[in-house]
Amino acid sequence: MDAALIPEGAKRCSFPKFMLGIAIVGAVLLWGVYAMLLCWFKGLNQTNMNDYYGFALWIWADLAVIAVGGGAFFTGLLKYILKIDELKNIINFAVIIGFICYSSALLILAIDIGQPLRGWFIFWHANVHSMLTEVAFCLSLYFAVLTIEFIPNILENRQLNKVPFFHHLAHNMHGTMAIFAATGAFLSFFHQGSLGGVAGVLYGRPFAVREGLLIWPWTFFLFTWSAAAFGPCFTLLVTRITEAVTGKKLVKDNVVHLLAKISGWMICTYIIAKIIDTIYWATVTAPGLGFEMSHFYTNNSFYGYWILVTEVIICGVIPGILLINKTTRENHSLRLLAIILGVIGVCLNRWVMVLQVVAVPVMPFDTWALYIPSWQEVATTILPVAYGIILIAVTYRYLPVFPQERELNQSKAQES
Amino acid sequence: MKVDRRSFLGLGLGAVAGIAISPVGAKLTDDSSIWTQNWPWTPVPPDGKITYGQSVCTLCPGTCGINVRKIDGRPVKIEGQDTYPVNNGGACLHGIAGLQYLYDPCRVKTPLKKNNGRFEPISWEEAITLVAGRLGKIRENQRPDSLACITDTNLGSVPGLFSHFMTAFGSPNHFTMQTLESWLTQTAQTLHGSGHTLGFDLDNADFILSFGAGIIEGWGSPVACFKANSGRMQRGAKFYQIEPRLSNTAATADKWIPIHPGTEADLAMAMCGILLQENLFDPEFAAGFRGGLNRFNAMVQQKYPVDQVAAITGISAADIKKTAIAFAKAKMPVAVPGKGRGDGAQSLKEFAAIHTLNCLTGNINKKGGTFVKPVPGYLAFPDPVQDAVARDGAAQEKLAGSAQELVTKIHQSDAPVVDTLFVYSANPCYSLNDPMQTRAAFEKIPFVVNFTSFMDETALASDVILPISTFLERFEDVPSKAGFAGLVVGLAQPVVDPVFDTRSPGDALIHLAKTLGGTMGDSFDWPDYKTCLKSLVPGIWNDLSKSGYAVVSQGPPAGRVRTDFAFLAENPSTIQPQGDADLTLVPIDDMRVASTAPASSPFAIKTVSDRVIKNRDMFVEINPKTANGLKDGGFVTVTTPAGSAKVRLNFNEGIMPGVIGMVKGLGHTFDNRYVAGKGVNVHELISPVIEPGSGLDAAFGVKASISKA
Amino acid sequence: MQDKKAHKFGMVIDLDKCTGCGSCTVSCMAENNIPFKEDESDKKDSITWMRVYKLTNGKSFPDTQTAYLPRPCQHCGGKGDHGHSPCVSVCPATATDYGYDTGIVSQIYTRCFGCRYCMVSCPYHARYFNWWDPVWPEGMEKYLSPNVSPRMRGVVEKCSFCYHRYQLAREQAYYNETDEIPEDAYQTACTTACPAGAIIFGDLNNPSHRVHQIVKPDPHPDPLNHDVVGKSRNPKVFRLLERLGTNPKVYYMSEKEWIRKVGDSYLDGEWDKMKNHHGSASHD
Amino acid sequence: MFPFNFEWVWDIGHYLFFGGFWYAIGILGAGMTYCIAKAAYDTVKGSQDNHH
Repeated sequence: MDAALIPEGAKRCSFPKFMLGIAIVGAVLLWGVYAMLLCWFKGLNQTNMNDYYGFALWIWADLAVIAVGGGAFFTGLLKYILKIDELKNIINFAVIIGFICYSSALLILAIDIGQPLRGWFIFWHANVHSMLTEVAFCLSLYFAVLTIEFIPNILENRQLNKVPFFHHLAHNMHGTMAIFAATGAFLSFFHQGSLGGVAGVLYGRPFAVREGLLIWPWTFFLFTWSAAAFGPCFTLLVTRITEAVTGKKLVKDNVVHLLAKISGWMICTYIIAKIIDTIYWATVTAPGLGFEMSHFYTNNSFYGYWILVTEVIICGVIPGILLINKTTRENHSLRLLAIILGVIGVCLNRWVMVLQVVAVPVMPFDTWALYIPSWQEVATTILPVAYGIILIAVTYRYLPVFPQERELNQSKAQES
Repeated sequence: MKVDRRSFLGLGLGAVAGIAISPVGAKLTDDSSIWTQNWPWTPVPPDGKITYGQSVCTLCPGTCGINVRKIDGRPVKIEGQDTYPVNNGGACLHGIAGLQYLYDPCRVKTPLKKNNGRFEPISWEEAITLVAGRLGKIRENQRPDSLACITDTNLGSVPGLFSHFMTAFGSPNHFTMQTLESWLTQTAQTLHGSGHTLGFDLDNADFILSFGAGIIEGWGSPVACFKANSGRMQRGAKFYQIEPRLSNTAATADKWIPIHPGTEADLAMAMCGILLQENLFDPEFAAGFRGGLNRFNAMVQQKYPVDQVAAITGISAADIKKTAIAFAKAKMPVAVPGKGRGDGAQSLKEFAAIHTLNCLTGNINKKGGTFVKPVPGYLAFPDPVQDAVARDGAAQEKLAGSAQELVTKIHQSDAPVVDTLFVYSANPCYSLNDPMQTRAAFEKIPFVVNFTSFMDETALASDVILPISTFLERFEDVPSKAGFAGLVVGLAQPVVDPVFDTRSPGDALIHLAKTLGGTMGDSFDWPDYKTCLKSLVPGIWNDLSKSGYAVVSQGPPAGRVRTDFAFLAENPSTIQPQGDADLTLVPIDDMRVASTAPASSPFAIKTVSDRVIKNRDMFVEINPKTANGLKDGGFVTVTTPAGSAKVRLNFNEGIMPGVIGMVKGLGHTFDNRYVAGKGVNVHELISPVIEPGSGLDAAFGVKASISKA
Repeated sequence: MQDKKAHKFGMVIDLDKCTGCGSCTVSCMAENNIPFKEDESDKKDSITWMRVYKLTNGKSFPDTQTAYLPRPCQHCGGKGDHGHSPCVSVCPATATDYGYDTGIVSQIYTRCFGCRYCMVSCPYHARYFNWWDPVWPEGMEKYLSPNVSPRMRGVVEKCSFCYHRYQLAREQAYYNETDEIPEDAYQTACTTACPAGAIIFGDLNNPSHRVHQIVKPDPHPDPLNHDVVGKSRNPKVFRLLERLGTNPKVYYMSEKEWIRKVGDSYLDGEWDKMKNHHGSASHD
Repeated sequence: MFPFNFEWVWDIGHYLFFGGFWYAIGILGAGMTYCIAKAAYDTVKGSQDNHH
């Protein structure tokens, strides 16, 4: 039915089967859209946020998707600036994942703010001292970059590519992509960093505050670094999932191994920095403000030292070691374990830097504040996941996302 | 033109680009932000000329002067009046929230008549005719004494007019709710003879020994007491607080002495004994003692030996002695009775014993002492005109010693006790102990006429409701009371026209009397209430109308005071809490919760701690030691002989083990979603215990048990 | 027009006099058109610009002690008192601003788009979000004051030190042809309401004002922590979380040591070393 | 965002921040303009090629 749109030489499931899958995920998407409309029309009382939890599940989701979406900028940087050419086999997909992540982040922000119709004030009345302003500007611009990076791939669709203008446009954009990628890397560096800065500059919150370099607290650099380190993990994870769902090998092992190795070294260096940062914060910064480290991890029913150990050791040190070690890296299961742990680790880090920050009491007579999201918050957070699945399904079906797909599956087809 | 795919795409892209660069988008974006700033459902208060109106707050016995800021005549804010001699600026939260009462969702907007259990609006004319018809019949039947009346107080011209009405009508059955003032009057009457009341010069005393008086919990005139409390800190005056719970007053006191609830009278008696034994009493003042000082002395030495009282009260003998001696040796000591706000159920024995401490020190009618003063007498009521029926009726014996006793009597009697009941500015169906019984008693009264501004529990149990203007909408003289040292009469004045079809209670009564005609009309020969008021206060009307208040007396009253020990020398028994469970439940007075009529405002309820009310559930305070494995915040059932209630536990290290406390003033059942339906009315758990002799309810608490719910 | 000399409006609250009655809270709500909901028992979404906290010394019966601490917006001057308050520095849309002529941290409701970053930045929880549209029972909106605009849902609000009263006082001064705003001409609604006289408000820069006389603010940075400026030289006076360097303009006063200690965080044993340190003057 | 917004201050913060911002906008805008223009040019040129 839609055979004319499917890339040449690629095998895809039947159209009704495809539509059935889309319909199922679409139902979840509609549930999210319903929750989103509730939040827009009835206001944020639909959430379980409160005056202690001004930032909650959504801001975490925002930070998390941007962190894991960091694979796009980092892979782009490696491919276009550092000219690691093997990565051309995964860059399209990295860009699509990035595009999904960043568009989701913008959507969530549009739901999260109390007055969405005035959201543009962040640009118009910008306060340049606010980390959030930096986030908004860089995020929007980088989303533009991702769109630019995505366009050529779209234009490579069999039918679109027949239009000469589109064909040429795609070709020219490929040619200039290094400039866009460089701009993207620059923007990413700043917005990933400023997302870290969001927590790090909170000098009224001893759990979050960090010393730093010039106007940038250490969390600024840690966030950029961790996004670059764990982003590729997410790219690999989604690739692996896509391969599992389609039942095809889509990217060659050497590409996967290379990206995993780079990610591993980034994770290891990041986690060393993170450990130093944590020790310095726990022994110098916080005590200087009158807080023992134990204050942040005891006297409540959820946040214990376990969260620190899980984030730093189990989901930081372990995946790092698994990925820098050739044997474990090239072992399917262990690599999968490492990238899953890595993704959990970076998401947990973002959770801690948003939700634990506001959970910890600061005034000595204040109490811990715990929070459970409402279904509207959960639905609107799942909404981008559903949207992402649909977008990946559609792009995979109609666009030549994986350059190695034909080669990897031809032999298989011939064998059978 | 043939539209092929390429030109279609081109046109589409062109259109998008065109709209994008046109000013339409920018304009719409800008408009959207302006719209969100002017949502039609967000009110925009109209601006206008600022003026101020002065009045006096009558929400509680505090009688604070208030200043109302108005915009084009529309009141927008109430603040304390700087020059008013009671509060001298400053106001309490209830007064400041006064405008919420004006527009309260359960204001009675028009006269109402109950028909088959439902209220229907009627006109004032109809309502007055209806009530007059009923009263006419009572007089026809020669039973004027079957009309009873409950008012919040008996001070001021409006309660005075009710009293006047009752006398002219021929009924002795005018009752007031139990207030601190009624306790003090009763105490003064017992010890110093009728026509007296007590005042406390807390502004100047140098040692205040408070037997649970919530000096900063709403006792007396709250703002004046708050100021006195701040003042005594600056003066360095000592303040000892004796009560079972670390109240806010206890927390700011120099010393908190926890005591087993209900044993205050015993403690005071023992202290009297120490003063007498150690010869620490004032011989000069003792010259005025009558009724057997020696007998009293012998009795306290025998019945209240310190060791025994130490065991009863839970205070060490050494502490009792030290405290009594420190009190007696102070230059200007004052012992203050009246637990919490001082308006709850207590005993005359306790009041009398505590005040006897004052009498023994001799610090009476001196600066910084206790004032034994005449009850306010600034009102010059003409003698009511009575016909024969009225004279007969008025000569009948009064049905009860208190409103509580009346209600109990009605409830217990099979024969009709009262035919018609007037209720003014009181909510007995909520604030008397065992309100279920009160409501049942009200069911048995054939005709209840309620003069009220709000559709409260008692209004719901009434047959005819005459809607009364609030203190912001009418004239009234407001005398200071409740332990205030001097006498200041303020003038409540309308700062705004009545919002609804309401009237001043005085006007309603005058109208009613005139409709009844005959001697009733003769007794109420005033054209309206304002004229009436003017004629009743000839001595101070000039001051009232000019400055909004008149200082009738200040400083210590003159004259010798006689003290009669007869009542105490008989050693009246101490009232024990009912029941035999292990714990003692006591009501807690919380400044942020109004405990009588009217109920709290939405603003006041908003300030209430989430350890008092959470969602709709209420907490009881308990010492963790008493909790026996129950959890803080957990649900429990509190059971007393009067009933049981599901509540949550609030662990409080500041409450004595064995005692549990519940805030008074919650658990309203009328129709106001901001105020009612939250928590439990603690009175539901306590049955009245009438003190022999005084006829007053002395059930200060009750024995209770708790179990996991 | 800028005043000749910058004001620095601030407050001292005497916690020994404070009775915890809540009059300040209600006066604030009435003055500033703060709405109310059916259920306000969830204190984490209950708008109370002036919130009264209950303090306890944590001891058990009968040694337990309690006190109350009213907490308006602290109007932080930020690190080094340069005007970069925790909230002002993070607001992306310049919807909250530091008035260098008054020291007051303002909030522009129509500018705020509700990102709530300022709330996250404020350790005092002085900022409140309008989770709901404000609704008054029928007719009750008649008591709303035109001096403070009711807020729409989705924006953050907080105590303004009754800035509208400052504007009125300034207008009055202008009519009187003077630059001077007398101490009693500008007082916040909580100050005038407090029945215990526990709140004192005025210009910390003006030596004739009571706040200045009580606080005796140290103009020099704290030698132990250079972010802290304006520390009180009165040993009975402290600020909330002073060590963070937020430099609040709300000071608290108490005779009781445990109350002063509960105003900030201290490591084990640190309090005894620090409690007597009050600004540079004590080292002179 | 623009110098005519009242909260704009001519200070180092604004120079750096908006310098970076307008620079990035410039690069992206110029890059895309170039690509589109070049594609249009190639299309015109290319369509002639196709007739070969």
